[in-house]
Amino acid sequence: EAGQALFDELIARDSRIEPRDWMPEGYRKTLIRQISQHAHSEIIGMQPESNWITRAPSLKRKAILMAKVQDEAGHGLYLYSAAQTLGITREEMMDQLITGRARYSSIFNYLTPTWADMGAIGWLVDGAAICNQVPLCRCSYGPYGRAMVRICKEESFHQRQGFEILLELMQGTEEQREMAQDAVNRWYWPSLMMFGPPDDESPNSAQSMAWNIKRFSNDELRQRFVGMLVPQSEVLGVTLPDPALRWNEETGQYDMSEIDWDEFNEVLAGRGPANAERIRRRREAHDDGAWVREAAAAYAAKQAARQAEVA
Amino acid sequence: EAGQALFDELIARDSRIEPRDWMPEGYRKTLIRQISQHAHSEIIGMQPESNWITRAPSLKRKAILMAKVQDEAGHGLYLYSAAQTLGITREEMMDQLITGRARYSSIFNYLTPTWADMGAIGWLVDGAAICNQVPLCRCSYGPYGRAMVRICKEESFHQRQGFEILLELMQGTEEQREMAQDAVNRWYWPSLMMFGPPDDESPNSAQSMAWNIKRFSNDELRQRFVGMLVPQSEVLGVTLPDPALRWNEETGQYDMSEIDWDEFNEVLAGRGPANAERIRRRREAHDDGAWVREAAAAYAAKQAARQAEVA
Amino acid sequence: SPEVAEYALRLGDDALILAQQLGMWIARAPELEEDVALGNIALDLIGHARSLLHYAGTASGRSEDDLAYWRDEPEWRNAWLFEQPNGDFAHTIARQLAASVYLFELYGALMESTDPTLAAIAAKAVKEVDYHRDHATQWVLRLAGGTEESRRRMAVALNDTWPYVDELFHDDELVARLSDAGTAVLPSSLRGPFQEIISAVLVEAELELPTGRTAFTASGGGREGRHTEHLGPLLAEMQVLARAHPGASW
Amino acid sequence: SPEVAEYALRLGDDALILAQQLGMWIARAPELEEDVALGNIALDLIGHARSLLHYAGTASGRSEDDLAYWRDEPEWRNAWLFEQPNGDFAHTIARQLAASVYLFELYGALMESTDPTLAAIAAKAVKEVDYHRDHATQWVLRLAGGTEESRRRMAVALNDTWPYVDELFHDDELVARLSDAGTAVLPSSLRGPFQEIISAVLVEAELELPTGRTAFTASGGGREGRHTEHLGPLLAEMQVLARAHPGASW
Repeated sequence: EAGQALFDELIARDSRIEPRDWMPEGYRKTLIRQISQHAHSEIIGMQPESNWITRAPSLKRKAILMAKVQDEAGHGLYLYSAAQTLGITREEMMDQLITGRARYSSIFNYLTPTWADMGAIGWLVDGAAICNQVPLCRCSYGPYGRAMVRICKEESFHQRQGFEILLELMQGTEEQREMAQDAVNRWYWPSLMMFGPPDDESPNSAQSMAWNIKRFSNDELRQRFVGMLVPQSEVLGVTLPDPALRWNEETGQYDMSEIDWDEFNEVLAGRGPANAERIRRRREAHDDGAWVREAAAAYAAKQAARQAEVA
Repeated sequence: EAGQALFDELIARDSRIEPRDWMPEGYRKTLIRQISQHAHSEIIGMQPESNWITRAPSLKRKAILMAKVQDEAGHGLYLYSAAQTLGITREEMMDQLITGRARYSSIFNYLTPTWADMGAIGWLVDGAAICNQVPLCRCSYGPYGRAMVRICKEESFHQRQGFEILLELMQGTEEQREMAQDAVNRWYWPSLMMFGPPDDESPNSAQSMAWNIKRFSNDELRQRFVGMLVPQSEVLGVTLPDPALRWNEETGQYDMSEIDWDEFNEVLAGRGPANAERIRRRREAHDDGAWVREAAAAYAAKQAARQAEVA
Repeated sequence: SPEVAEYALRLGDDALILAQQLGMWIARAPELEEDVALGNIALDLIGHARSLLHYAGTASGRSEDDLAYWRDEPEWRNAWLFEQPNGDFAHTIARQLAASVYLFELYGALMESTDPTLAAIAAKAVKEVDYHRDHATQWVLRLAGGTEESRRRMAVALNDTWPYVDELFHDDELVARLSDAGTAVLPSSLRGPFQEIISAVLVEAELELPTGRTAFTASGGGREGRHTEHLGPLLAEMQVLARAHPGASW
Repeated sequence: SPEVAEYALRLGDDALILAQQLGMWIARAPELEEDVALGNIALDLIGHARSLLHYAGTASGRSEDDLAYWRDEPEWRNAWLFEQPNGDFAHTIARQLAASVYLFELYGALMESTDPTLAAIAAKAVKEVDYHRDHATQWVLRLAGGTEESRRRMAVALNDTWPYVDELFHDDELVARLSDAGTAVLPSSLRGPFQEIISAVLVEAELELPTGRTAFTASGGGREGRHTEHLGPLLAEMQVLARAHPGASW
């Protein structure tokens, strides 16, 4: 048909698809799944960090952390909006999230037992997110790509803040240094898992790349991320917890140990440290807020009716 | 009438009136008011102490404090039961409490900013309560008098525990001693106010004494209390915060400074430190628990219906 | 001077304790827009608190963090309103209404302070609390005019919050001296304008201030370091990490 | 021995953290009878905790209070179930059901321990947790068979609580060695009896264990000092006063 042809042409020219353009059902579904999952990750991702807002050890850090978690709520809002342009409502997406029918990034099923986790999440998790997301700024679907531009700017700010938290700790007391190293030990591998399974086990990637949604393979992005971490870890003075990690001149890549995909799959299957907690808390916030949302809707309806009367 | 005559005779003989006996409406009303007020005081009185359960500084003290607050719930239960024998339901009484139509002892409108308050409440507030309550064991209304016997035993235990808390603090660090003296300073006068206004301004007392509900005047009980405190304060090493306090050989009484009844009246009028907090928290516990009580009632009704079917 | 420092401490503590409470809403708000809005308000308040505590500490050589993390409960100077718990969203909004209308009047007047630091802090803060005031007002209208349930909750929240309003307008010798000198704002002078704005909001919301037997007035005492039972646990959580590492920098 | 001490610490921490949580209900329970009942249960648990921590401390010369007040979060050994928040009354009851059935089986078996102290503590505790078990069971039946609302809440609470049950039955090298020696009870050996009793309660309540997409299993890690986000704030509050006065006696 004409729609398909135009779509194919736009993709071939690496142009943007916009909400009113015709698009294949698979493209729409893939994007809805990916964008809503991305939005959910922002929302669920607020939890491990909000855990330390009340206990942040200085007012400056408290303010920075609050601002960061709040930014994540903002990112969630952009992304839900982008997904809504594809014909799904925020309510449907929220319902999918709290009933466990939609995924979010598995990394947020880990816990944040110490303040240093605020540094490690910023440095490693936001760092990995940026590597994943920068190419998404050129995603073929316009609203998603534009949302990513805005988000990536803030994410790199967050990553630097995480780095600074770790740097401050590494320059601090013995206990602070241990806290930082411990957090890096705990978050390093999960952050590498954020890029998804190895390329030879990532079945959906080819189609996403053909549609100009995805631009690089999982392993390419993972390599790029590690390449970024290594010099930064030296500045920090932390050890990346992979004894096999070293630059391989021949392959032009980093050699690294095997990733423990069993752990990844356990967490993905709902047996991680905080899957239950994350969903419970989101559901409680949603349920506890129902009367407020209903009130706001009722009030808006009354106001609209009143204005209609006047007009 | 015959009822009145029997009642008068029982009172004259200092016997007990029992629930099924005829009694004057005024007697019934006075008792309902006094017993429910007393019950409410136990229930509201749990709050200032429960404030320190989570923070008690040793496990032994935590256990003792929990047991004490729990005893108060038990006292509340006996007393509500006693009041129910006079023809009022617990629901009515609870409703009067949370809507501010029933009073409770004004002392519980003070706050407990430090651990030493756990000592001062035990020593001074429970001490004053005992002075008030021991004569009530002989109250002409049977169920009330019997409840008081049981309660007084536990109260004197509580008073000793409060004394021990203060003693431990007074034998502790400089900070602990200051904490203890500060708490005594704050609770001393309010505990004296617990006996009510001076005799010449206590209009209801005469009738209560005629009915053998009340046995001693407010001022008599207050003197007795101070007489008990003075030697104990010496053992503790705390100063009672009344520079005028001294034994007067001539009057055979303690001289003391004027009580600041303005403060008493302010608190009584709802302008104390914690009136709002006390009622709010009781109301919230009541409202939050409504669905549980409804469930228990519904379940009991279903069980009863099932048993009736079987029978 | 120590007196100005004490005054700045009162203002700073009000802002910090309120910010700490609002921060608890983040990732728990009724809708994402409110995670953002309450977060913004909390951030503004932390900003005010930092400026004020920094200024308060200069007199005694203490940093904002020395003051925030190393004072015990009796050394805190916030009014009781600010330490009242979040409760449900209606309680948070009722507290925000009282707090933001008060702070707007306060900072508006404090812009004229003869103390240039306080005047500058107030000039920045007044614009922000104007937004907080608008946020609270809009929510009072929505909740009062929304559903039966929301209206009921809003009325309960007003009833529970209003006992703590009176303390905001208590004068004492310190503020009397400082306001004579043109440095501080006399709290009692704000009561009239506060009441006027609140009345207008409540008229529009068709709500009334609490009356009757549960319309209490809490005695207050925060300015002298006496606090309700909510501050202790709040401070325990806020200060726990900093205190576990004396002398550490973050 | 240090190994027995570590084992006693696990048991003691479970009891103490649960007691601390139940203590928060006192003066807030749905009815006065429950203020009394939950208070009784909390008191029993504090009693168990004191005996166990006292015993755990003897190996290293530490008192029960040294252990309760001066350990940081990673030194705590309780399972995650016990640190889950009170939630509404249904959540507290769901946690009580799992905890008390587990503890009943545990102490019942531990009475046979070759360690006379543990055996004696267990012999006393088993009678008390039998009452706790009955209390929880009765409430599960009431809430499940009460109103629609209470049934819905009870089901949600089971769903939220059950992810933390699995950890109770995790074996590790320490308990394996100690149970070989007859000192400890192998956690995995309790799973069968636990499941049997729970099933019977749920059949009577016409409830089912969670299934479906939100039937998670939390990884656990409490025995190695890894904890959920609820323990830190709980400890901050519990320990704040004791830590403000190092060396003081109370």
